Amino acid sequence: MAKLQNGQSLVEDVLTIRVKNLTSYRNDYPVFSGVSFHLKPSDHLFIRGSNGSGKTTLLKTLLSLSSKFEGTLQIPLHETAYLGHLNGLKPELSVWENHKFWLELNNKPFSDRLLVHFKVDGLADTPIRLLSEGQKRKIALAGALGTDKRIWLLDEPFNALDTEGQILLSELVQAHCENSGIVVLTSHLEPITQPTQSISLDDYQ
Amino acid sequence: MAKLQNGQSLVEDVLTIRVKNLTSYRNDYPVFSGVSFHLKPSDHLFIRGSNGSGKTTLLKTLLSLSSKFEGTLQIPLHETAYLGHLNGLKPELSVWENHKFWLELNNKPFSDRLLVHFKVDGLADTPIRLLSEGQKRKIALAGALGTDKRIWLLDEPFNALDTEGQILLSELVQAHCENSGIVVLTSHLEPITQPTQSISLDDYQ
Amino acid sequence: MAFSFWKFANPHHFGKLVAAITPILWVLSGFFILSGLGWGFIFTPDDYLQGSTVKIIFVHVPSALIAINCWLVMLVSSLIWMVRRHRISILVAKAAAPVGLSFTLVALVTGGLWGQPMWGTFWAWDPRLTSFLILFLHYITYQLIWIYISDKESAANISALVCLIGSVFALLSRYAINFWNQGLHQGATLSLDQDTNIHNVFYYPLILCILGFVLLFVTLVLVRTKTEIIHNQIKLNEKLGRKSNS
Amino acid sequence: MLTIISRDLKANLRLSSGMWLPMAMFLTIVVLLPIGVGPDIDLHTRIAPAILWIGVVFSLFLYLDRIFSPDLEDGSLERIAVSDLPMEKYVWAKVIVLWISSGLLLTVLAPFFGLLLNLPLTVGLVCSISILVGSPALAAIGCLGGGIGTFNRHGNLLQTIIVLPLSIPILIFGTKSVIAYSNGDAYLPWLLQLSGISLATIAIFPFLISYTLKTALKE
Amino acid sequence: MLTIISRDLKANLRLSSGMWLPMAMFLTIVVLLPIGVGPDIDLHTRIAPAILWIGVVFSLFLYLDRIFSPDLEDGSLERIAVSDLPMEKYVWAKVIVLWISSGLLLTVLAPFFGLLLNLPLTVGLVCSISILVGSPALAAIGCLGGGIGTFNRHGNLLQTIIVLPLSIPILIFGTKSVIAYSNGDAYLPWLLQLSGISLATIAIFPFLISYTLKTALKE
Ligand code: HEM
Ligand SMILES: Nc1ncnc2c1ncn2[C@@H]1O[C@H](COP(=O)(O)OP(=O)(O)OP(=O)(O)O)[C@@H](O)[C@H]1O
Ligand SMILES: Nc1ncnc2c1ncn2[C@@H]1O[C@H](COP(=O)(O)OP(=O)(O)OP(=O)(O)O)[C@@H](O)[C@H]1O
Ligand SMILES: [Mg+2]
Ligand SMILES: [Mg+2]
Repeated sequence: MAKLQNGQSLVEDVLTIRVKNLTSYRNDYPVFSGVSFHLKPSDHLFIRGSNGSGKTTLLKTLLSLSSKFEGTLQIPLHETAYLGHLNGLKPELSVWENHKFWLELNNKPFSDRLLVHFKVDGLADTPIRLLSEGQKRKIALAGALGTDKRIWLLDEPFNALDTEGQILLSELVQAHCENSGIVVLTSHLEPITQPTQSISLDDYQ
Repeated sequence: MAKLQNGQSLVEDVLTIRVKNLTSYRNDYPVFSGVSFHLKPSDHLFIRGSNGSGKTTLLKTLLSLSSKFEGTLQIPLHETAYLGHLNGLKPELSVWENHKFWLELNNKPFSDRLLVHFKVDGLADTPIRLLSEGQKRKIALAGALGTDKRIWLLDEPFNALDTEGQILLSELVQAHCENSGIVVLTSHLEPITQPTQSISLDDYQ
Repeated sequence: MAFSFWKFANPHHFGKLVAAITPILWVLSGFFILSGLGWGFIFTPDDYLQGSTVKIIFVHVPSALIAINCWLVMLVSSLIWMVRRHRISILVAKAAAPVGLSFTLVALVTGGLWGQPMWGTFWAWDPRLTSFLILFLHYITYQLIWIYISDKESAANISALVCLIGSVFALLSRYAINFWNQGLHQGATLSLDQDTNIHNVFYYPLILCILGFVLLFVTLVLVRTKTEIIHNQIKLNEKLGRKSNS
Repeated sequence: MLTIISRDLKANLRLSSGMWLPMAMFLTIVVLLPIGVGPDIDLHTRIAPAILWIGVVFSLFLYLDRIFSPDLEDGSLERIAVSDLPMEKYVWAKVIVLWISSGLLLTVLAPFFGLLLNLPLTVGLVCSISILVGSPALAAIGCLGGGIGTFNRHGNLLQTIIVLPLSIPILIFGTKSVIAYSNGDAYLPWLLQLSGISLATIAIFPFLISYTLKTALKE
Repeated sequence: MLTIISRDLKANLRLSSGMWLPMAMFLTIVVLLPIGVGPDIDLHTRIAPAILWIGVVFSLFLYLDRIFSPDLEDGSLERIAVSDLPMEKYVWAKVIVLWISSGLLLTVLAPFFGLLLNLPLTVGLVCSISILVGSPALAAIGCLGGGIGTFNRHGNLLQTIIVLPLSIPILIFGTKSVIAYSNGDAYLPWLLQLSGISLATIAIFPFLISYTLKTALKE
């Protein structure tokens, strides 16, 4: 594997996420520093940390969506699916149209497998703006995870989900890991999945 | 107390929320039906229910922000503070400006008591758009609860809050109840406050 | 070099160099400008066509020249920033912009003032004038980007982009007359075979003025770049200080 | 109410959405008209009042979507509905904000732009006055449009259909008053009628608008 | 890319924001100009090309805030940045959507509005053609403005000052071509130059715009 320069990220074909001594900056001000981890297929990293400790920043740095960082960082971006705090759904379009959009964007044929899994397939023709918060979250998750990427980065995916939804999602996560995928997720809840690694960003301030 | 007609709500000065046989409609379609409860000072109602079961709809019906309902409903609206799924903060304005706005709108002098309580007073001059999700939620809560209303209606207030934030909020809720206020809140978590009443909307579908 | 160039680039040599040569530059540019303007204003005859207004040339032409070349300097340093991410380079562009802006303004105003007696109007939508005006607006945009985009890295990136776009108009203000000859404005007056273009009496003082203006420009940019660097360092220290305190 | 006005003005200024686009519009017109029409000063004088008034409506159009939609989408509106501030006052504040950033702005700028279009200063001033007395009505109409625009489906079509017919009479009165002045006719009657319309509109519309918003919240 | 175009067009149509406001703008002009200028047909003919072109830019201005901001605010943009679609293609799609709902719309409407302003049909058609070949550049410029507008603080000021100077040359070329035609001068060179500018712009700008968006996401 190529030696990486500080502050450079490299897209590689090996399914592994390697983060060494990572420091992320927002406005020239370090949010966290010295984070390291190494994820191989079937690994599941659980990130915890108080509000503002940098969970979102960490995920965005992994995705090259954050401006400044130091340390080395290696992740196959084209294998990565992401869902952040925001759902990215157009309120005027129907569930079906939104779902189709996100799948097509990732060159996937339409499939309502995950809509069915989250039990929201009955809402297919409803415009998003009429849905409840949790329903929206489920649809966003279905769109993001339905792309069949092998790495999942999920930022507080359990927010707004009901108990059943949380269980359904954790089933998906477990299945994905068993299927030699990689899952990174952040949450304020006690993990209901079975993470193989876990870090708390409060330790890296 | 005046007898209420079906589908009419009455603003009264007595600190009590009385809901009898309430059915709420969205698009002429009942979301839940037959909900009844009666809250007096120091009462704390915990509403649970799966996604789409109508928690938000119930709160909005209480606030006359929902279109159609049947049953009787009585609540002193001018004594009521509300925070929904959305924070209602202007991204461009600073924490301080946003907080001040919500207090002034309710004729309260500026006070950063709750900002301090939630430990976000250090962010006073930061524009909202730079904050993390949980920080925003705390600021929205501080603005809504800082209005010193005696009834609090909170829709999933724990969302995005870290463990410490959840505890801080539940302290506020407990204190408010002890201070003979009324608190109604919805959540998908196990209650960490001590509700005196609790309903699950899944039972009223 | 580390990624966080804002923090680590070493501006030491640069600072020393600037400190050493600025006094000389100040003196030289002052000398050339004063002598050029003095010669031009006092010892040249009035033009038989244009009368004494011709003397505006000694200010107008050098400042228009610098207005355009300054943008090209900014273009080069912005490109270096975009490709090599070299920190001082973007600071040079940032430092040069206000200087260029001022010269552009001077060229516009003197041009307009000259245009009134020459063409009977302060302004016309002639290709060179239009592109020069657009260049002027780009100078303003460039300035505003640095002021209003608070994240320095983003500001650097976007300002470089604006610089790229604006260069089209910088080049057009020089060469537009070659494609579209329906304009009012003068063609090249200062080509190598001077006799065909402009009378010697105007030529020499004009050259002096141009030299002086160029030196003045260089001096100002160097000094401002140095200030920028120091400014950056101070801010950074403040921030690091704050972090270690908390 | 002052709170809202100041917050909105602040947010507008912070976003700078406020002034710049309308001003850019005028600049475009001022640059382009002489190119299109040629340097015929008399012509400019005849077109200028209509152009200035058109500018007022357009700057209004630019705002339509930003009056209530942001407040609805970020949850401010429901919080305001629950707050101690009556909805009517909120609407009033919005009308004032809209007026400041379209009507008042153009009242101030009209004489200058008039000069750029070679309009005599006095005519520019009359134009300015007519905008001053006419634009409050336009602001109220715009707010009604903005309120109706919040009905999500096809809100924008409805909003256009509401705003356009309502604003045309005001435009006509405004333009006519200026033309009457520059023709040496009686222009005061026009201005008086215009202010009458304005007063009536800003007295009545806030109630209609807050009714619209309450309905929109319940949708 | 087709996915984005169809989603955006659908969302635009669903919101109906698309067509209506620009059309309302033109109607306002068409109603108001004769009132301001009087029924002087020759005059109308001289003003019409400039007016039509001004309309194109204004309809662009109406959209500036809705090109990328909604996608940034609702989280779509970061999801798109992570998706398999290259950012350039996304930008391309946006340019096309913007062009369809401003340039193409007005290309089609220009002759009709021209007729309402008493413009001879042939002149209206030349106007239409000049809009057709010139508006792609405007759409690309508008998208650049929209991208820069996403820098939150003062984004709108920046956006205005980016879009305005860049669109001036295109406006000038567009108007001049129509005027050349109605004066019987050679108008083809103008149109050719205009299409040259358009081609160059839409070839280069998408890269600049996606660069801007990537920077904006990182802010
Ligand atoms: C507002 C009006 C004017 C503007 C914006 C303007 C702008 C410029 C620009 C951009 C240049 C090019 C400098 C370079 O290529 O380095 C220039 C050069 C020049 N201008 Fe003007 N100008 C204006 C009015 C005038 C007038 C009225 C005259 C005299 C009748 C004039 C005479 C010249 C001359 C002699 C040069 C040098 C020509 C050359 O070397 O290419 N300018 N001006
Ligand atoms: N664009 C930005 N510019 C400056 N500071 C920022 C920016 N984005 C985030 N921050 C700051 O960086 C810190 C980390 O934010 P981040 O969103 O990563 O927190 P988080 O761990 O995800 O918190 P939460 O649990 O609330 O979602 C916060 O203090 C926030 O204020
Ligand atoms: N404006 C509306 N028009 C039509 N149906 C609506 C509207 N708003 C909500 N609904 C529907 O009413 C149901 C209840 O929605 P509500 O938002 O009250 O759920 P909730 O219990 O708050 O769910 P969550 O836990 O996801 O927030 C949902 O099925 C939703 O699709
Ligand atoms: Mg977060
Ligand atoms: Mg809900």
